[in-house]
Amino acid sequence: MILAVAPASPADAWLERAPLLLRDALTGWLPDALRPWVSALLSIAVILGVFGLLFAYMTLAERKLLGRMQNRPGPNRTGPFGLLQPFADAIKALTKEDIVPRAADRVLHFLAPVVLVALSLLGLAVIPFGRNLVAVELEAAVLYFFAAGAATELSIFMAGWASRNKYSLLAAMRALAQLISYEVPLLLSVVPVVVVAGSLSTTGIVAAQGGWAAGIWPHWHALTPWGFSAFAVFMIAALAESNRSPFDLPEAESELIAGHLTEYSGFKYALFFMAEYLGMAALSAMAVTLFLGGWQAPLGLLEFVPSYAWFGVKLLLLLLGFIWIRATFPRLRIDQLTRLSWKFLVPLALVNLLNGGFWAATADWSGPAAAVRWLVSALLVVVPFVALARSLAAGYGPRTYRYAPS
Amino acid sequence: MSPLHLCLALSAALFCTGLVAVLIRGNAILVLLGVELMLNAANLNFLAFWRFGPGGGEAGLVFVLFSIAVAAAEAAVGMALVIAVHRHLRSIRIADANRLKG
Amino acid sequence: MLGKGLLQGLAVTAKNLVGSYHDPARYVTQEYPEVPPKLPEAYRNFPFLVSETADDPMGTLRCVACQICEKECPPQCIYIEKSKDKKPDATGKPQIYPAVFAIDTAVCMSCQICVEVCPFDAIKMDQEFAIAATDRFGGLLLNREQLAKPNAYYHQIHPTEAAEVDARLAAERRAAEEKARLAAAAKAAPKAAAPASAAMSPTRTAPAPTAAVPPPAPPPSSP
Amino acid sequence: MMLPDPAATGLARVRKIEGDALGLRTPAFAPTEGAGDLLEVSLGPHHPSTHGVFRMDVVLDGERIVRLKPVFGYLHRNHEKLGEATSYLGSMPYTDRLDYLNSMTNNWAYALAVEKLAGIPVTERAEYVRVVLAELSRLLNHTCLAGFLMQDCGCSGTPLMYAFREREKILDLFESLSGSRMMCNVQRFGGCRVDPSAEWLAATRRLVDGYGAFLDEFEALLSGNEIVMARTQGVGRLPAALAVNAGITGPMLRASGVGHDLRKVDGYGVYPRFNFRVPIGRDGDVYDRYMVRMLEMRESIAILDQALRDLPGGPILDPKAKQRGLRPKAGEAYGRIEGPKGEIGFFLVSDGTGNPTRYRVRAPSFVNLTVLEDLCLGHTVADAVIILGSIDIVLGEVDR
Amino acid sequence: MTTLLAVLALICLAPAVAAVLVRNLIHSALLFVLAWLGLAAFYLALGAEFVAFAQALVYVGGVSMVALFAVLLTRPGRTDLLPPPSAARAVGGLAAVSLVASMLASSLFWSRLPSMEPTAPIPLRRLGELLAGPYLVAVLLVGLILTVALIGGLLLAAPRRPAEGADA
Repeated sequence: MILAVAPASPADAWLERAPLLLRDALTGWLPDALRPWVSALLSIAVILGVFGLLFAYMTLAERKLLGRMQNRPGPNRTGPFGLLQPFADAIKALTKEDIVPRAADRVLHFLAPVVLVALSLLGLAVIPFGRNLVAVELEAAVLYFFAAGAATELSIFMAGWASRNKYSLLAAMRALAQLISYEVPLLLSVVPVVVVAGSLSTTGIVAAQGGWAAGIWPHWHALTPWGFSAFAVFMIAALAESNRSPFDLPEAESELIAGHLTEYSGFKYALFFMAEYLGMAALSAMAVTLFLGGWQAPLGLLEFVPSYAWFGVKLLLLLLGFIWIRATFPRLRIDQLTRLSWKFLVPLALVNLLNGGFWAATADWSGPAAAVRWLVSALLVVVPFVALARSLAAGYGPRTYRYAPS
Repeated sequence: MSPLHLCLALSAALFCTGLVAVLIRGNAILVLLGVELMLNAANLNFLAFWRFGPGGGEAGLVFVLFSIAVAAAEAAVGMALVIAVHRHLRSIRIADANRLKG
Repeated sequence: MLGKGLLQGLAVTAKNLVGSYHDPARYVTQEYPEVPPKLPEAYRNFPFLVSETADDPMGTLRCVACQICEKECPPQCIYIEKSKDKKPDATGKPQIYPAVFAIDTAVCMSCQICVEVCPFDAIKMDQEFAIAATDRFGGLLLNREQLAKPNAYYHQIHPTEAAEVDARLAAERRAAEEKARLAAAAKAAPKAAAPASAAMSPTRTAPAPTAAVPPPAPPPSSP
Repeated sequence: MMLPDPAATGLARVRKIEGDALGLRTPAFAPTEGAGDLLEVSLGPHHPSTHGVFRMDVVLDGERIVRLKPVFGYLHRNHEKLGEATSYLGSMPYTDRLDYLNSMTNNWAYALAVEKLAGIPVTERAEYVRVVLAELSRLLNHTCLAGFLMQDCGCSGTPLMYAFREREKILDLFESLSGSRMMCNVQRFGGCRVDPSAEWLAATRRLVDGYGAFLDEFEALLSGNEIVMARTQGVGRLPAALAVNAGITGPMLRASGVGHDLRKVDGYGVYPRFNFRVPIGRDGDVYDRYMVRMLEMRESIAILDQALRDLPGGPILDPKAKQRGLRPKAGEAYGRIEGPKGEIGFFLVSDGTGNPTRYRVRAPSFVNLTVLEDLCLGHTVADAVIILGSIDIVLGEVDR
Repeated sequence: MTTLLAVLALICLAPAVAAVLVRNLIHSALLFVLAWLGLAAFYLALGAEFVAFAQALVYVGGVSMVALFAVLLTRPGRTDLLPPPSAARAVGGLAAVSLVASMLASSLFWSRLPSMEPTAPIPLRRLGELLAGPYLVAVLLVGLILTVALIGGLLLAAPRRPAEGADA
């Protein structure tokens, strides 16, 4: 990888280049033929390490924050501030008895969590974590990401079906319905980004979001009307895809008693847990890449902070959003879940496709025309949103109550 | 064996496998999946000739994309049909659906 | 509508998240083993037997084995056997005492009816709640040695109530002494001041005839 | 009639129910013609949303409930037979264990029955204290119910923890008064066992003053939440006619639009002296049942305000009132009050001895549970869970 | 190249054959998924990146889901075992298949295909230009077909509304 040699550019900062320098130091002595392989292995190891640790501390952060939002401390016994809790959990999961029901389909029961974790990791390969920090540079990276993620619900189905438990079977059905419903808005919300950025590669999309309008307003997609709408649809669909509350129907604790996880214990259960967080992290990372400017700093002044740190901050903020939502909302019902997708998200994403097309076609409007462009785009978001939300909420609403005559 | 031969051989094998599914297994869902496999075999041929053929085979690549899209549509309609037939006849064996009139 | 309710909900959880760092009303966990709970004076758990002194708990039990609590206990977890002999009680009056007094705390439901019906203030509610035993039957069946706690302990856990009880008992004792003194003065020669309870059957199977007659109801305890 | 529309539920009515002369019950449903095979699932007895050891034997068509059989009795403890073998006083602590969230109102209903049977007058102060305790208990119960219901709805514990935070405060009050958080055993025939001190009353006053703010926050979290409304509105509709005929009482009946509240109807205790309203719902669905309870809590706060203000002095318990060895003359009495869950009543028959010859509890949880199948048919598993949650049962009372 | 392709071909063919042979319908569907994934890998090795990802996305994410859904909807809760095919059917089918197979094999064997150098992969931008240019009509038609298929599928699979208030 060749670094830009413009002196004093943020790309030259020592911290910015530290990961690459480290890689070169580690692989520099190798013969040229081996170097790409070793550096690929290195990036795999780094991704596994960083996201493994992220998973571990996400579980802790989730429990801590949920606790704080519920007026309690969360885990605080293992190590200072409970910081060793993830490792205690891991030891517990590893040493627990692994129970497989007699009637279960043993092979699928075993394969499901393994496949799920493997698939959740695949998507991370194409995320640019910082300037020049991407494990695999692909032309069709976005398509690859979604192709890799497409099979995650398949393994949830495998888990549910292989357990031979009625709750798990219901969970399997729910997982399939959920996947079929939410894959569509997820992909549709990405299309306008591809149209506007003119690229299917993640690095290209991040590059397209560089720079600032008037020096302060970043060119991030989420900061345009169409982009914000697409971002919202993407995040809602991502919540559903990663089976997070309020869309955690397959593992609905209060209904299906953990659904597809009912018959899992010990390490396999931990793998599912891991896959949930990795999937969440992967989708959030994709959202950062597509909508939040990837590793770009929000202000020119702040470019001295290395790009991967910006990426990390944005990723963590999105993950915090996942936790916050989980702490607040109840769960939807399966028919409401599919209705939300087909009658709200998909039409919104379709209109947004037009919006993105409009934005791309009017890229050269400037001056007062730019204001018109923003206004039209904003209208194309607000009007369908209000109309669709109203029709979605038809029949529901706050009520007023009477009192019995005494 | 040249790569082209290998591709064509795989394509032929996949096609035959799909054909076995269609002809021998009486289950409607398996029949549909078998048809999908046969379509895939055809796609593989297009790709093989695009890659190893006498140049200018861009049309082959594009055609594969269309083929995949149509296959998706076929699967959706096919499965809907299977469900409809099952609802009607309580069976998804092809042999049971032998009347035009419900 | 239009998501306003959802945002409102998010605001509430955010407020609680922030509040948990500075507002004690929004951080309510008591970390139990480190921070022991503050028990109110009225708190009750299982009964114990009050003895006058800590040195000789078995000798100074207030219980006279009248068996009222045994009869009134709703889940019937009290088992009493009367003594064959008598021992002087706190007032010096010879009294029957419980040869066996056992409470099965696995059965006891901490209702404190035994405390209410006891005419002698001999059984009170304990506040010891961290109780554990390694076996389910023997370990939870407490005998009178395990049940006996000195009056000082009673003062420690229920100060107000204990003070009232002591005042009452002291008054009764004074009255009894006064009476004994008068009786002694009246007829010094015959020593026939044997209490009526001597006539009580010492065996457990035959219920004491006097037990059916309600003694004066104890004044309601107040916290 | 507000039966679920068969077309809307995708299921067809197939038969009228035997012995349903009024045609009020929800008809059994047949699965859609040619749909998939039925799946019989046993929800419970070990299920996080059955609120104890309760079992719902459901037959599902996809996720829709075609049949539902409530199975209970796992927690049967012979309560009524024990009552016949126990003295009048001895049964009092057992009543704590019926609806173990509301021992205060259970105690009161039982005390009322015995007072009626034996003709024992209640002291003025005790009447007020009883109202204070009962309304605190109502706050506690409804708060918990809202928390549990939202937990069933799929919240990750947040409403439940907030509800429990407030519940703890009430339990602390109960504990400092009676010595026990849940098994209070505080009522006696003719009054109360304990007399609230001035500090206790001040603490209660503080709690009551702050409760409105808690309810505001709780409702901001939930009542206007679109997901909550979507989940609960139109789900588990109980028509007023069916509610009345099934003997439903309490907030559940009032949510169906029937303004029946024993505090108004019987005017027991000193309730007629207080100024409060009885909120009623219109649709009788889960949302109405939730909201009616929220509104009832506001009225409870008003009652508590007045009761604490007007609390008279005097003895809490008539020293002449006999507790131990009570032998009411032969006869029968039924004492009922408006418990948080509905009409809780005790029917006692005396033959002049120390124990009642007949001891019977009218448990609101149990009676309200009888319409469960009617409410659930045609809905999904997820709905059944919140419908059960909105009925507000405590298995200790259902199974007795 | 050929070795890699041969390995991938095996990875693709083995599950396909197994999918046709196993009796368990769910296993069969999952094996098909595996075969399609293998094929996607094969495409990737051929240099058709975009097609490979599209194959994975559509087949693994779409077709397999629909198929599994159909399996569950038509036989929920059962063991999903299929009866073995009847002997007559098996013989007839195998005869037909072996005919086709022999025809394909012979044409493959005797054909004189020139072994050409692989052409360079098409850049993604070029593919986009092709789709938006010469093939635009076809793209729109495919979109139309997909929409029609979606609506048709919905109409076919949606449960018929039962007769209103049919007391029986």
